Amino acid sequence: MDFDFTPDEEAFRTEVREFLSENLPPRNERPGSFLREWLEKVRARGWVGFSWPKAVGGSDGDVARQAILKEEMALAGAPPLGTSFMGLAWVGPGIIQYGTEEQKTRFIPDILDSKVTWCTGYSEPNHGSDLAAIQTKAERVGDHYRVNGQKIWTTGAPYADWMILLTRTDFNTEVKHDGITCLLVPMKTPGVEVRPIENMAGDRHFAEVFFTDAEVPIENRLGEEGRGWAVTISALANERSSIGEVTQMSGKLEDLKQLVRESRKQGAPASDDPLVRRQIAEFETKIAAMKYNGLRYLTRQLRGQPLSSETSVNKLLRASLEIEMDDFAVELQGQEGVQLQTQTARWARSSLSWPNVVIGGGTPNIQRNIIGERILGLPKD
Amino acid sequence: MDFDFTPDEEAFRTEVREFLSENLPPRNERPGSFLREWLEKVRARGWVGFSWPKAVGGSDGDVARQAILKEEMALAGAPPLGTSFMGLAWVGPGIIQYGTEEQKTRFIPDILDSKVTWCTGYSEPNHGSDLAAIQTKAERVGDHYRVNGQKIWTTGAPYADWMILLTRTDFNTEVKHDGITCLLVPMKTPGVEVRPIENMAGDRHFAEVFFTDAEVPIENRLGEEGRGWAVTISALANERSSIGEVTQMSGKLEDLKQLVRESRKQGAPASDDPLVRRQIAEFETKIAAMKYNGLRYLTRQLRGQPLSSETSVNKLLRASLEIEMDDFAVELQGQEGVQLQTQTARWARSSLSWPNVVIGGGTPNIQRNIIGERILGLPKD
Amino acid sequence: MNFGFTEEQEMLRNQVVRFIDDECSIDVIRTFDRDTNQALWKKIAELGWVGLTIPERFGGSGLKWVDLTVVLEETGRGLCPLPLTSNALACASILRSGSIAQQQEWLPKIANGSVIFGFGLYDEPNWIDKDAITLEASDHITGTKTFVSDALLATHVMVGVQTKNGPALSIVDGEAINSIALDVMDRTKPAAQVQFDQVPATNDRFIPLTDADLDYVNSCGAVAVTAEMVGAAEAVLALTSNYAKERIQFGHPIGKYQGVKHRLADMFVDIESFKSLLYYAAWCVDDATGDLSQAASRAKAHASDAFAQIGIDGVGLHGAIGFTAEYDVQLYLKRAKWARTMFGDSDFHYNRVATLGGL
Amino acid sequence: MNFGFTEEQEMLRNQVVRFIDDECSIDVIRTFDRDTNQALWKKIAELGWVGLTIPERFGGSGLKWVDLTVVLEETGRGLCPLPLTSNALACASILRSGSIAQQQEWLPKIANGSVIFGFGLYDEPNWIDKDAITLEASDHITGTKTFVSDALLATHVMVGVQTKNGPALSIVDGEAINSIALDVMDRTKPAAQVQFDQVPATNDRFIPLTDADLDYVNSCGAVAVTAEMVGAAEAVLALTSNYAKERIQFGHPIGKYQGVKHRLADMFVDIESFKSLLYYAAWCVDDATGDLSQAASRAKAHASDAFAQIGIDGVGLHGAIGFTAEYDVQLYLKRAKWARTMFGDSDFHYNRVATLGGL
Repeated sequence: MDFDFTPDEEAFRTEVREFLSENLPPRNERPGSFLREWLEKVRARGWVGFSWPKAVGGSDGDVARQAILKEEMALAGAPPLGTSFMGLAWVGPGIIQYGTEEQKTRFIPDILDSKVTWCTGYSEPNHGSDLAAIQTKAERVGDHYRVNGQKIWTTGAPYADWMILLTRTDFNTEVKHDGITCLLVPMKTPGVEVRPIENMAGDRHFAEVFFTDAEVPIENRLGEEGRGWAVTISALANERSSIGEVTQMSGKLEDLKQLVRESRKQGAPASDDPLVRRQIAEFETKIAAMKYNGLRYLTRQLRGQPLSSETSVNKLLRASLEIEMDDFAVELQGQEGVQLQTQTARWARSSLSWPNVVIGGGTPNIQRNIIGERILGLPKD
Repeated sequence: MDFDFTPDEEAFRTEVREFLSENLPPRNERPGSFLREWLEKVRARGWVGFSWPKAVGGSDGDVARQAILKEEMALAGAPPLGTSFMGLAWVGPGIIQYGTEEQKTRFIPDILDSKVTWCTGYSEPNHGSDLAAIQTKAERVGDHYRVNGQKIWTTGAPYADWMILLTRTDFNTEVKHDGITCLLVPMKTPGVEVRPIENMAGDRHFAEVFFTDAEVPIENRLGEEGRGWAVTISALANERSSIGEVTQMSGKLEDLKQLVRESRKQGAPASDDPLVRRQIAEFETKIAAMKYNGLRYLTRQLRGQPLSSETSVNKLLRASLEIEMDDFAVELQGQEGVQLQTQTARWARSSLSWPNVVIGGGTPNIQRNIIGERILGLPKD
Repeated sequence: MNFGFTEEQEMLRNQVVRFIDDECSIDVIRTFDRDTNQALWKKIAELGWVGLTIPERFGGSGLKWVDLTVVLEETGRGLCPLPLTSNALACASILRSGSIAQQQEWLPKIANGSVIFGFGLYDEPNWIDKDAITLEASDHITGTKTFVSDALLATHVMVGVQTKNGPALSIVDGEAINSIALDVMDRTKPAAQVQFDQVPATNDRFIPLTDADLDYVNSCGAVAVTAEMVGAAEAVLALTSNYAKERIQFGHPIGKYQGVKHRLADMFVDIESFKSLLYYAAWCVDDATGDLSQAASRAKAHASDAFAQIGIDGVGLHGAIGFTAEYDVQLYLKRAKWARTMFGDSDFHYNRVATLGGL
Repeated sequence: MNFGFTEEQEMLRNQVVRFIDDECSIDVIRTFDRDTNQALWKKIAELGWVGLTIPERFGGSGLKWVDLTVVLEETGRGLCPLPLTSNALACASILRSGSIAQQQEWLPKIANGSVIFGFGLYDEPNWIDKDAITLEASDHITGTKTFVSDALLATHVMVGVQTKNGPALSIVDGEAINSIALDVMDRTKPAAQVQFDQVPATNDRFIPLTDADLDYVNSCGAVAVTAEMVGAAEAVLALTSNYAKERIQFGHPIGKYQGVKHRLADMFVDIESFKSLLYYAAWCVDDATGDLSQAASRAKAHASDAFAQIGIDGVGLHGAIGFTAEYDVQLYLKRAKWARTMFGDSDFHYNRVATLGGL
């Protein structure tokens, strides 16, 4: 057991750190052109789509270097490596795995160059967690599919260029996983209408998307007709180590400790209060658990051993931390905690935003089913 | 809203208190003959089977006086009013409701006079919570039933005189609730074998009971053949206000506070520790909630309104308190807490006995199903 | 022994429910403002709810806090923004600690709705204590009160001050002060920062507070907020149970799954519990003041944490729809965050329960 | 980056599993006594597990605490009563704080199994601190050590004492003391009260403890106990998951119901978590001593409470059978209660995590 990276890997870490110290000015010293330049620079380094094959413009980066890159970026509080989170997280990998050569050429460079952003048309009004039950219909008409139906909770739809869309091309299959087809749809397609939804924090990041006789060329189908479920599964599974998230949570914990140091509770420093101390220590411990869980799972990947559904462990830990840390910070501040324009209002705002993370990635109850059924082997519901 | 009892009711309370001050010496001053005399005295007062009809030897005591009697007895830490807990709790009421006149004459006086003790043959090896699925077979042969099968977790079986036994007389009914027949069985019947089971605390209060061609006379059937489920349901429902239990829990909490006052934690008085204080206050609050829940439900009964399954609320509260209070006491005492022969070993012993209460009365998950389905109207499993 | 409501109280409850349905539905409260408040306030003053706990000799209904609890449960269930709690506390303070002259001056005006109070006690955001009242008052008041509930809806404010004789509540005209709306998460509980600039203060505007008085008014505040929490928590449970019956996932209503069903059952257990604790505390306000501190602390402590979790799980069990702005359940989550620390969080109240319980 | 076990470590694990199955099954441990211990101890000494962390120059295997963790996980899984933890702590103390002469005298004897240590540090039952060591020692020791683990299985005890130079560990022959078995709930963790009556104590029998030394040995104790907890908790999860697959209620295996399934999933999450925390802490013992206190406290704090609940729920989910004496799952509940406070409960360790984290 050791926690050392190889000299080559450490050299890579040094490279990343040096790049960051040269190219990432403090938040309040960044010029207006910063983000565009940042994206160009990290692209030039080959760090966008770092794990993708060189053939499509990636860097064939190995698992250890991926982890190092993620960790250093998160530690430095760096902006994302591209403008399309979903494009990099699963649309790109999906196209690389299932796309035609033509599709790879057409879509991958734009994702890497941050020229387009993608959204994900999975959820429908009546089928939140149950993806396989989708009803949005795609009929083949000549050289295109005619799409009718509705998606909902489509994050980023109000400002996306493209959507990866799950449709049903066959309603008569025995198994509902069959008959699903995956399409890549320009958001400007006639018949595609986006209606933003406001969430409880007042943000409008997600939307309903309506399809009315929207025509999508056949060459925009990803994978075979009726085999879209495989594409989806591989996309959902395309999550790697949670090392970046852990670093983020650690940063948040440091901020929370700072809040504690600056707060008073019942007329005394909050940091002296044993109940406050215990709560912070529990957060610290859970985050450490996420970190070392992540390193154990990373080690398995490095050894080429397959991961089962263990990533659900860190998802559950993160879900509870996301809810509890904000909630604690709001409560600690008493009447000040419930205000949205104070110096520390980030906690109040963030306490209204946890469902993005907690529900978006599969509800905690779904994660518990996954662990119970796939890891512990308990009977299905 | 008021918490006053009527002058008549208060007079009854005074009567009970005076009786207790005259007839209940401190625990260490009670002569060997005390229990027998106690049972005779409370019987003479009409307090045994207090709520039962006068016709069978009870006192027709109303709900308010029942509550007062229970509360005062619990407050004084008095011994039970009879030697057969189950006889008084549900066998007697079951016989009163479903028994023949002959059965009433035969069984009720002995219960009231503490001449016999009863046990309850419900659970079977393969059907813990699912009572209706019982398999113990009773075949009618001439003027008796021939019983074959096995019961388990039969509390009190090692020292009981009689058993109220659930059998199946019909294996071909559409609904499994049908075909169940209730028999009253002398434990000395040939073919009835009791094998005590030791629990984790080292006690042998419950047992397996085997039936091999045991013959039970037809006149010992309670209720009609195939209608035993109704008897069971009414017996299980025969629980009244939880006021006695609350008083018991309050007494236990006072003992726990005393333990806290006498304990040290990390070199300082445990009572100064905010985490200890919080825990004790949570217990106190939950017990108070049980008390006021109980009084609300009692009020409904006084008003003649039917109770739904609200008693499950206090059962869940009690289950968690039973587990948590002992567990807390054991933890508080550190290395002393896990010993069984110290001055305060009652906490360690009791921390191994909670399943009697927590599992015996229907597991917490069963209680949650009851609340979810019967009160909130959620779909059945 | 009668730990339940009377027929009259049930009639009052029905009256409030009808009023909420007809006049103050969720649509109304989403755009609630000072004008809406004043129009509705007039109506409820006529219905007698404003002066519910004011003796008849001062123009009120002469009822008790148990009756007020009925009203607050239902207004809480509807997230009604009317400043009933602030005014109930103003009444309670004047009745307990005010002079006869103050009672004669203010209570009739509260009862008839011509005076509406905003209310703000402490100056530190998370401290329940007389030392947490720091705004100083002599023959005038200058300074800032950082968190005054309902100040912008009201004609007057009643605020905690330190006088040379110790803590007191001061009654100040709305016109003499500068109230700046706070951007609060729960818009149905508006609050303001109130600035005092050489506001003249005569003796008759001060209500002195002994330690026991302050304890009483804080306990009354805890009772009032808990009453609102009972109604609001029941609303979350009802919304979520109904959703669980209708929402189909993987071929079944989600309420069939124990992961949902058992959480809802636990919500029921929690609500039953803090409801019972509340009813006893409300009864103590008028009929067993010696037990009030402990009873109020038990109720508020339990409700603070339980309702906070009910708000979160109510949203969570709805899935994505639960946290859209247009869906109502998220409004209750915001209410839970507001209510959690008002008049003391669970740490404060549980510690008090321990102390009063002899530790 | 290699946060996993080596092939050699996996071979060691398999060897321990086989030994437990063959020589020290649950049937054996239910009647474990001093004779059984001495017979088995000889065998494991030959297998090299007793001297695992002892350098080769003293006759040991020269391995690390990460290797010891592998052994303790598996002995914990089997609730094996062999006094491995007590002896590992004796080794750790001698190696860190003993003189060369002491190392030369004792370590070879431990490694070859001829000396077996019982171990007892503190005299107050719930206090982790140098001041909790109160037994006084000068040129002799007189008094009582209230809780010494494994004293009755051992040839010697190592106990915390106060000398005129401060706290120390004293090595005492078993024949010089009077050990009275304590009636402990978890009989697989035997302990004794040890009486010292004018027991002569020469300087070479004292190992002085600085604050850092005591912190180190207590952290090692926390690591060892947590390693045992990982194995034991996994055993509960396995027992209960298997039962949930087989036990039919209302027509289905109970593991189909989310009330059971989700609780088991949460157990898995907890165990994965304190297991990962443990592995890092075990690594720190040899390779990052500066991080040890914090890492050990995180692991022990998390495990203490999580395993306590796992023990309770493991029994509870089995229903009535779970708390019969003949069924094994209840043995783990008793182990959980023993382990919960050994070398510090969660309150102690979480508070230390807060302190070391800068609060």
